[in-house]
Amino acid sequence: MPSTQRQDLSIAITGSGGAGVVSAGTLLLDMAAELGHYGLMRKAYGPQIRGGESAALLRLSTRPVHCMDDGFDLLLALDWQNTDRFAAEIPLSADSLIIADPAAGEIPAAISQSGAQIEPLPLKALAGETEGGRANMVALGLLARWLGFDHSAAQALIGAAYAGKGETIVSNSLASFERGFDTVLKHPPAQVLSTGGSAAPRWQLSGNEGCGLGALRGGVRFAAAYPITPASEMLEWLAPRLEQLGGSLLQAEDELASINMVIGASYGGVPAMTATSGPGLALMLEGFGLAIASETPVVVVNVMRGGPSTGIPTKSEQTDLNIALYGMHGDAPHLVLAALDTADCVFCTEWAVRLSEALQAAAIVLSDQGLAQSRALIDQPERRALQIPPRSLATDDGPYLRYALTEDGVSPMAIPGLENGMYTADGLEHAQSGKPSSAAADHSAQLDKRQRKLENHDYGADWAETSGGGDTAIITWGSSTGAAREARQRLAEAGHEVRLISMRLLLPASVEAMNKALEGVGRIVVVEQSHSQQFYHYLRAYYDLDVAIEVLARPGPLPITPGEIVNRILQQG
Amino acid sequence: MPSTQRQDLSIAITGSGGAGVVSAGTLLLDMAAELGHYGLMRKAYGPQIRGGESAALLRLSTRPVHCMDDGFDLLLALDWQNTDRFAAEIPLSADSLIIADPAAGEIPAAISQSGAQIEPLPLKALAGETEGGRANMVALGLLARWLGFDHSAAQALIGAAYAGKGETIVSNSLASFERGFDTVLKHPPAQVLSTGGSAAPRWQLSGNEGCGLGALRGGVRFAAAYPITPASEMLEWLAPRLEQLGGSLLQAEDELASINMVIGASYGGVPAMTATSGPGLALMLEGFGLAIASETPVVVVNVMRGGPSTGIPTKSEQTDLNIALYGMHGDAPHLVLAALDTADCVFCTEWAVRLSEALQAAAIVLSDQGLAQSRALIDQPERRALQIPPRSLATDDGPYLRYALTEDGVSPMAIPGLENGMYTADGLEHAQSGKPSSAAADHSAQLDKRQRKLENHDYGADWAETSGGGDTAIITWGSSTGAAREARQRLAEAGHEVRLISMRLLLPASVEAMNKALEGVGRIVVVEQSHSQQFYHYLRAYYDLDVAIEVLARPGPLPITPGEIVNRILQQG
Amino acid sequence: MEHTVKVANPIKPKQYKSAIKPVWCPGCGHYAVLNAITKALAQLALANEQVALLSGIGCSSRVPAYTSVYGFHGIHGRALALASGLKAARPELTVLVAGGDGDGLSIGGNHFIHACRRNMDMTYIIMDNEVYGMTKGQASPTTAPDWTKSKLTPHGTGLRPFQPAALALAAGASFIARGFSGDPNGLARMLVAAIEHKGFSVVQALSPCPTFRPEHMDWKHQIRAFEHDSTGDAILAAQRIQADDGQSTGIIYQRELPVWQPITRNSGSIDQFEQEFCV
Amino acid sequence: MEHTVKVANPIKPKQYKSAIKPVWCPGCGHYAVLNAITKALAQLALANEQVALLSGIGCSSRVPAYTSVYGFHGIHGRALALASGLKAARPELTVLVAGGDGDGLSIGGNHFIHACRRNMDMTYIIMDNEVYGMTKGQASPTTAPDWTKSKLTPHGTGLRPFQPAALALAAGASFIARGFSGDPNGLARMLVAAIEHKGFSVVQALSPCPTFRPEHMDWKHQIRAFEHDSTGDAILAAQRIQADDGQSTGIIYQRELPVWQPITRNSGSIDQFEQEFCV
Amino acid sequence: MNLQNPIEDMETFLAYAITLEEEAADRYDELADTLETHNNPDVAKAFRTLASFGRKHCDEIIALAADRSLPNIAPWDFGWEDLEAPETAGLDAVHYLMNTAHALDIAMSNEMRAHDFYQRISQQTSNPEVRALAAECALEEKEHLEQLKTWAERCPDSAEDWRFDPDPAHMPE
Ligand SMILES: Cc1ncc(C[n+]2csc(CCOP(=O)(O)OP(=O)(O)O)c2C)c(N)n1
Ligand SMILES: Cc1ncc(C[n+]2csc(CCOP(=O)(O)OP(=O)(O)O)c2C)c(N)n1
Ligand code: SF4
Ligand code: SF4
Ligand SMILES: [Mg+2]
Ligand SMILES: [Mg+2]
Repeated sequence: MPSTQRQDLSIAITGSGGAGVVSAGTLLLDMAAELGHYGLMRKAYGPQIRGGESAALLRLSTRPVHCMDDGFDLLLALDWQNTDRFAAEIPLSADSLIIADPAAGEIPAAISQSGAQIEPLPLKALAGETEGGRANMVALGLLARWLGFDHSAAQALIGAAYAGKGETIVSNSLASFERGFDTVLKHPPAQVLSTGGSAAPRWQLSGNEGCGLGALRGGVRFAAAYPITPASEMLEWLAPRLEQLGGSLLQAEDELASINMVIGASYGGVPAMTATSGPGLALMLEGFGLAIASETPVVVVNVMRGGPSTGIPTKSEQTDLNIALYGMHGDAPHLVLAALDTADCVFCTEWAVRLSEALQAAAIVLSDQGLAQSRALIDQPERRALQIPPRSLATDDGPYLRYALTEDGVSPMAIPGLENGMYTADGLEHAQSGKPSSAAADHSAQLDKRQRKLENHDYGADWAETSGGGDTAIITWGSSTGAAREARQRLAEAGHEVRLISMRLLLPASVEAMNKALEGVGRIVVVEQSHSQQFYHYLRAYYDLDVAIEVLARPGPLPITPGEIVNRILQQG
Repeated sequence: MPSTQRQDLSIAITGSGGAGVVSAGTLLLDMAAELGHYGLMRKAYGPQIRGGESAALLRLSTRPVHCMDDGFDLLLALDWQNTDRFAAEIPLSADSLIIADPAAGEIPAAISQSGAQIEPLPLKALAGETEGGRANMVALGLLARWLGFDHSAAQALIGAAYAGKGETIVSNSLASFERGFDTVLKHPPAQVLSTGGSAAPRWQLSGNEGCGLGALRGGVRFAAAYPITPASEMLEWLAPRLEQLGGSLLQAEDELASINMVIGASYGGVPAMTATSGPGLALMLEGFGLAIASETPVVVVNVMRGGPSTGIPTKSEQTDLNIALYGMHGDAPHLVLAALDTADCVFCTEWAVRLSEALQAAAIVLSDQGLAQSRALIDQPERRALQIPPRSLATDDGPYLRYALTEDGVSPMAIPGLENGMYTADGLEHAQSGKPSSAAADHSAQLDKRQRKLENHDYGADWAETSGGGDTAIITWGSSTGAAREARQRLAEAGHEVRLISMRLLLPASVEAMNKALEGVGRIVVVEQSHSQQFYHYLRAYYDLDVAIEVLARPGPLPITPGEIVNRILQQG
Repeated sequence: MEHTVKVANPIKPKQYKSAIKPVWCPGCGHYAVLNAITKALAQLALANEQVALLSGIGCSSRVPAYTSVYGFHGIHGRALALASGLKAARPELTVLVAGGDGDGLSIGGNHFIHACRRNMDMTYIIMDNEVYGMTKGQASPTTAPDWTKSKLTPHGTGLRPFQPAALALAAGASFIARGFSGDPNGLARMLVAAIEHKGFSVVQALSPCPTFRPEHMDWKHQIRAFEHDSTGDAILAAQRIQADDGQSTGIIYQRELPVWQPITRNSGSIDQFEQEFCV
Repeated sequence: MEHTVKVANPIKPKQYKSAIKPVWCPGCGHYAVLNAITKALAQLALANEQVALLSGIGCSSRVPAYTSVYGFHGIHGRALALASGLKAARPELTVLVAGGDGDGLSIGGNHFIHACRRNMDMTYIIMDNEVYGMTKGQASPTTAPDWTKSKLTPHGTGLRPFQPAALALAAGASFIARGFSGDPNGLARMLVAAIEHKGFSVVQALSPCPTFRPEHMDWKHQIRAFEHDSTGDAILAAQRIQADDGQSTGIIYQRELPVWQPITRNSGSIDQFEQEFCV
Repeated sequence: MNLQNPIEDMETFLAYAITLEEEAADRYDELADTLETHNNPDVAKAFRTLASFGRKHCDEIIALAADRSLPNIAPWDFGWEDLEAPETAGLDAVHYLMNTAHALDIAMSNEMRAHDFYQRISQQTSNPEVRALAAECALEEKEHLEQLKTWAERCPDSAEDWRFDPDPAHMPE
């Protein structure tokens, strides 16, 4: 266990349901927020809805962080019930410290074999010392003190968090917190987080909330959806807010309905979206194809989870890339974007909505469970004015051709209510008027047009986030970005410059931009969280990567860590 | 118009619905069959269900043919109603002959601009000369004579074809046929098809029937499906025959049901399949993923049509490649095969069923409208004994682990009824027993296993059809094979040897075999019927094609022709 | 119900037809349904641009392109979902949905029952020919069990057909009628009532397919009006539907039930939502 | 009904439970449904390997793994399709299907009505807790309109709930019952009757979710038996379902109707089919 | 008790008693399982102990029945007063945060009901053998009740807010 002056600390709090580990974790994050720190909190659960083993996995730092660290500095266990189920998610080492109640019994082998130092602490007994005492609050007090957090700020936060639960709960919780705060650990405190707080405005939010906000910023005013883990919170965040913005969210009977409802609303002129996860996306593909063929803008935010099939619904994986890129029948050009971190959930979703509206295109935004359900403490995301025109609307002059062959491929769209714009949108191939046609000339003209409008658009620099230099490049996408960024930084700090290309826009492919980004690169390491190397195959399919390529690909549920990437780069670099 | 001694003749008969062009075309194919010839007949329709303009597009030959020719030698038009709608499908040249009734009015510009020679013939008037006369039968007589077909054999065929329709229709038809047969065209007859007939046993069938037969050969005894163009005839062929083999076909309420019904039947131990087209395949993907995760063998025959969305349901295109390869969420290893020609519909489907059963895998067989709905006159397909074991069944000894980690990745399967095999199949990630698990170790072990069983199987030489030599290779797949074969042959006859690699097995990728097949190749021309170059991108993603690659890719509805390929090869070859 | 249109220049049904001529077989019942729709729209004097007609896939589902209102020819079975999204987003539009018995009751069955339950203010016309016309004559959920003409079900389906009215009632529809293409004016009148009804109105329009069910050309001799007027009593309606052979026409059930439309208001701003994230 | 089992060694319900312990919340109604299923199987003395229990996704749908018969935990909403395929291919098996109100009536609604219509010989148990338990408490099609606890529908759904019995009846089911997890023995008895019934039997098992609908723990004080015995008269059944508040239990409707099973025979050979292609 | 007629033969009585005890024990095991699964080991252990008591009692009665041929009664044909046998704990009576005191409350009311059941049988029957055995059983239940009371005295009362779980529910699928 490190002594003092750490910039960065990873803490796991585990215990069974009811013990309040998530609540303690959340409060710890809040406290860090008060002090101007950054952080991230993931949750891990057992298969039970209630009462199951759970873990709050935190990383707190004086600098922005976008991924979990390679290991944990501290594991505080309220009990050991089934903890070994996610021992693999809490990597410990001889440098780590375990705080555990001896009354909770022996430390499971899966944990103790890490060689971590152990500091026994009678958490339950301490909690028992006050009326209605709660071990999680004792733990929170302990950690707050240990991290050097401010005592009264912490008290205020606890008061606010439990305000709705009644007086007794608040006062009991505070009493327990005191007990913990008064307890001095044998192991030296990690003072560092008490210093160096940032004064910059910061946000605390989840990726799901970020996508929701991005959608609203982009102009979405209608959503239809069917609940599914891990996308539901996005919908739950959106429902009341859409309503307050004069829009609405409709809970559909299934995903077939939701995608078609969204198409209907967008056809009606209201920017619309849905959110789902793998199984739901699979059900939406036919409808998504209709949006493409009828050129109705829609956005689907797909929050990836472990697959295939029902898979591992509560864990993260980057394995819906294939279905998002290629899941439609026929030649079906569309947009695929991926959020790189929590803040980027906001930007990326807004961008997707704007692009989809401007290009009358169907867009998929890929997020994942890791991003979506983690709470992040980040710098307030900047609000950029996107230079993207709104949906091109038809005007009331002259005979109207819904699918007119324009130069940029975008045909002005009539919205019901426009007096002379009546047309029939169609998923059948059609002539410019919309009249069904199976003529080769119409087919190829419309295929060209639908491709042209996407490929000719200038996406600018946002196709990827690039940083670093040198002749080794890491190419990654979506949420693996966090770990890759940190790996690049660690390498740079160790005097080893590498480039990082983190792709945000996956379709259409940015071939030229990639070529430029790769100039002078002699070695590429592809990083992704997939067993079958979906991203690697995608890169091969679309980009000219004429140099040695290595692939660091592995499935979930464990997140890719910076250390893993660093090791890989150093192996032969 | 060629004079005599052609080995190969392409004839289009057009007219509006009710004129009986398809019936005349079918009889012409039957006559060619009697004479030992080979042939192919496609149909082209307008959007009407009945009474629409239609065309019978025939190619007759003394040698096996597997694609349409570059152009037509003869267009016989019963009338010109809307014929220009598919003028593009009947390429004519100055060498072609048009036979048309002057009473039908002027020849549409789209047709006449070809510069084809025209022979006016009062078809209607000739038909009017006999009671209940039919112009299509006059035309048939005319063509039979012109092609040198046998008179009495033709009469017998007509009698048989209309036997069920009543005496009058038969005798009227025969009378009209006589009128035509007695009419001598000014243009010299194409005698050649009267000679060189093959004595080898031949079949006449459609690709849809071929796939149906292949499925039965493979052991399929249950099908569930929802009708869709152009797959319905496969189902209609199968329904009574499955019943006669002790199996059945269930008409489902939708495609979501059909794929799940098929999984249910296969779980019950009965090899099962469904057939559909793009929109239906899109709806089946979630279920298909369940088959993969639960390791339940199923086969989906997908008959491709123009896309995206409803697209062009009656025309062919090779654009469901992407969705077949990549349409599932999560890492979802499965089999994708493609039929290369009508006969191969039989083999390929049988192979798919056998592989799917042996590997407990989910398989997609890709056919397309062109293959599926054309009638072909071919050599009787050989019946090969496939060295593939049947489904590995659990036996009643010891504790049973449904998803046991075996060396080859195939875990013996218990079928309901087996006394000690009770287990629960699951689409959730699971431990070896089938018990749901989200542990990293179980996930990676099962992902490995599901991939291993497919990748370690020895698919032998059937992964592709390869022929020819030289340092230029054509790589194609599925039904573009017919045109590519013929292009290769023409080039060879012109002294220009090229290699042809026609892929039948698309997933898993046969990387080594491809490398071997490409040894010494310096130029690759990829041929496919897709606008977005789906096959080309697939090749790039999986194979090491380190040489210059050119792509001949274009969408439907017009079929790829041999001449097109020859031209492309010669352009720079 | 009395409509006040200027008699001197009454709106003509033609005004609601487009320049595209139907590809339906001559004799197909769907022509009359199209006519009934345009007549109803003329009668209601609705502005073309305020009406949207959405459909799925099937011969029947081709109908939007033949009208000159806003149309959407969607995908098979999903027209009601498409329409529900449109209506939720644009409540002021008059939303009509049309499609076949296959589209609406086979693949689209789930959206049908849920649309009935949701009771949004729109009108759904099931153009019922007891067959899949478009795909060349397979049995639909309304096909009689002993119809053996489809090769997919050579012994007939052996299944009792759905009664769309019974399903609609059980699922919660607030207006249920059965009309007949052979009586286009009666059908038009029914459609006017359906469109004017506040809530989800289901009109099953028996519409023969001469191509694949030529025997149904006899419907004109079999179909007659219900003996009773419409009722608002669900039990009575259920009884009448049960007792009927599916060939009586009329408004079967009509009742004022809560119409669903999303609640919406302008009471918040994005800035405000962003504040919630600030620490 | 008297069952003859050896008294000395009667078959115990436990014999139908697996070693996997449910992850359901303590107090969840689904435990009792599981018990009722195993009791019914024991009572019928069915050999484990001759029974298959299939499900979709949801808390309720976890049930197959907790039994020791053949199980299939499929995908959300598709259990009835899975089961129909199995039953068509393996008619001799006893096929049971179980799942939630969301699984069966929301996403699975189409298969539900079509399974009712198809009337294959199997038993469907809807474990109805009027909520989506698995995804943390959203409204299902059986949720009351004014339940406002879900953030997805903060004003309540505003929709009249489905009555599964009414839908089943309209769609053609031949056995319809409503039971209650609070009366596991009564539910088991109902399941025995349902399994013995030839045709598609629907058993709606009210099964409270203490976690997301704690107010339903009161059901045990509200739920009572129907006053009437089961009827075979659809109109009477419809009346009773309509008149009821959805909280009466009992077999509501039972009728012998044609059971569908694919026709099959051994009368052809592949060689014979190939002959047809020869020219 | 809605048994129309008193139990008059030993075989029927034994069938009732065995079922009553067996179901009670099975149910305690089931509850122990669920609380184990939900990480409440104390209560799980309590239920497990209760199950073993029940099983012991059940074995005694089975021993009594050794040479008899008992009637086979379907679960729903027993004339229990409630929906389940009197000693069977309600499946809905448990909570993942409950404590041992709650478990014992449940158990005590079960013993009470079992006692009442046996007592009523012994009062109603005219068969002396049944009367004697039922009375004995009733007595035993009473003894159990007393044992449980002492046990309960050792268990602390729960806080009023024992159901309070500061954490959100999980969302496994
Ligand atoms: C997903 C999907 N499955 C199947 C089809 C094929 N299909 C087109 S229309 C149709 C049925 C049409 O029947 P109906 O709705 O009754 O309309 P009708 O043609 O009889 O008017 C089918 C099965 C399709 N287009 N899409
Ligand atoms: C295609 C798809 N959509 C959504 C989900 C998410 N999901 C899982 S279970 C469920 C609802 C469960 O409710 P119910 O069937 O009533 O079962 P309960 O949990 O209440 O027993 C949903 C929406 C999914 N797994 N798959
Ligand atoms: S096939 Fe039938 S439904 Fe379709 S257009 Fe022709 S008559 Fe009408
Ligand atoms: S969430 Fe509800 S339905 Fe699911 S296990 Fe818990 S109590 Fe049962
Ligand atoms: Mg129809
Ligand atoms: Mg539920």
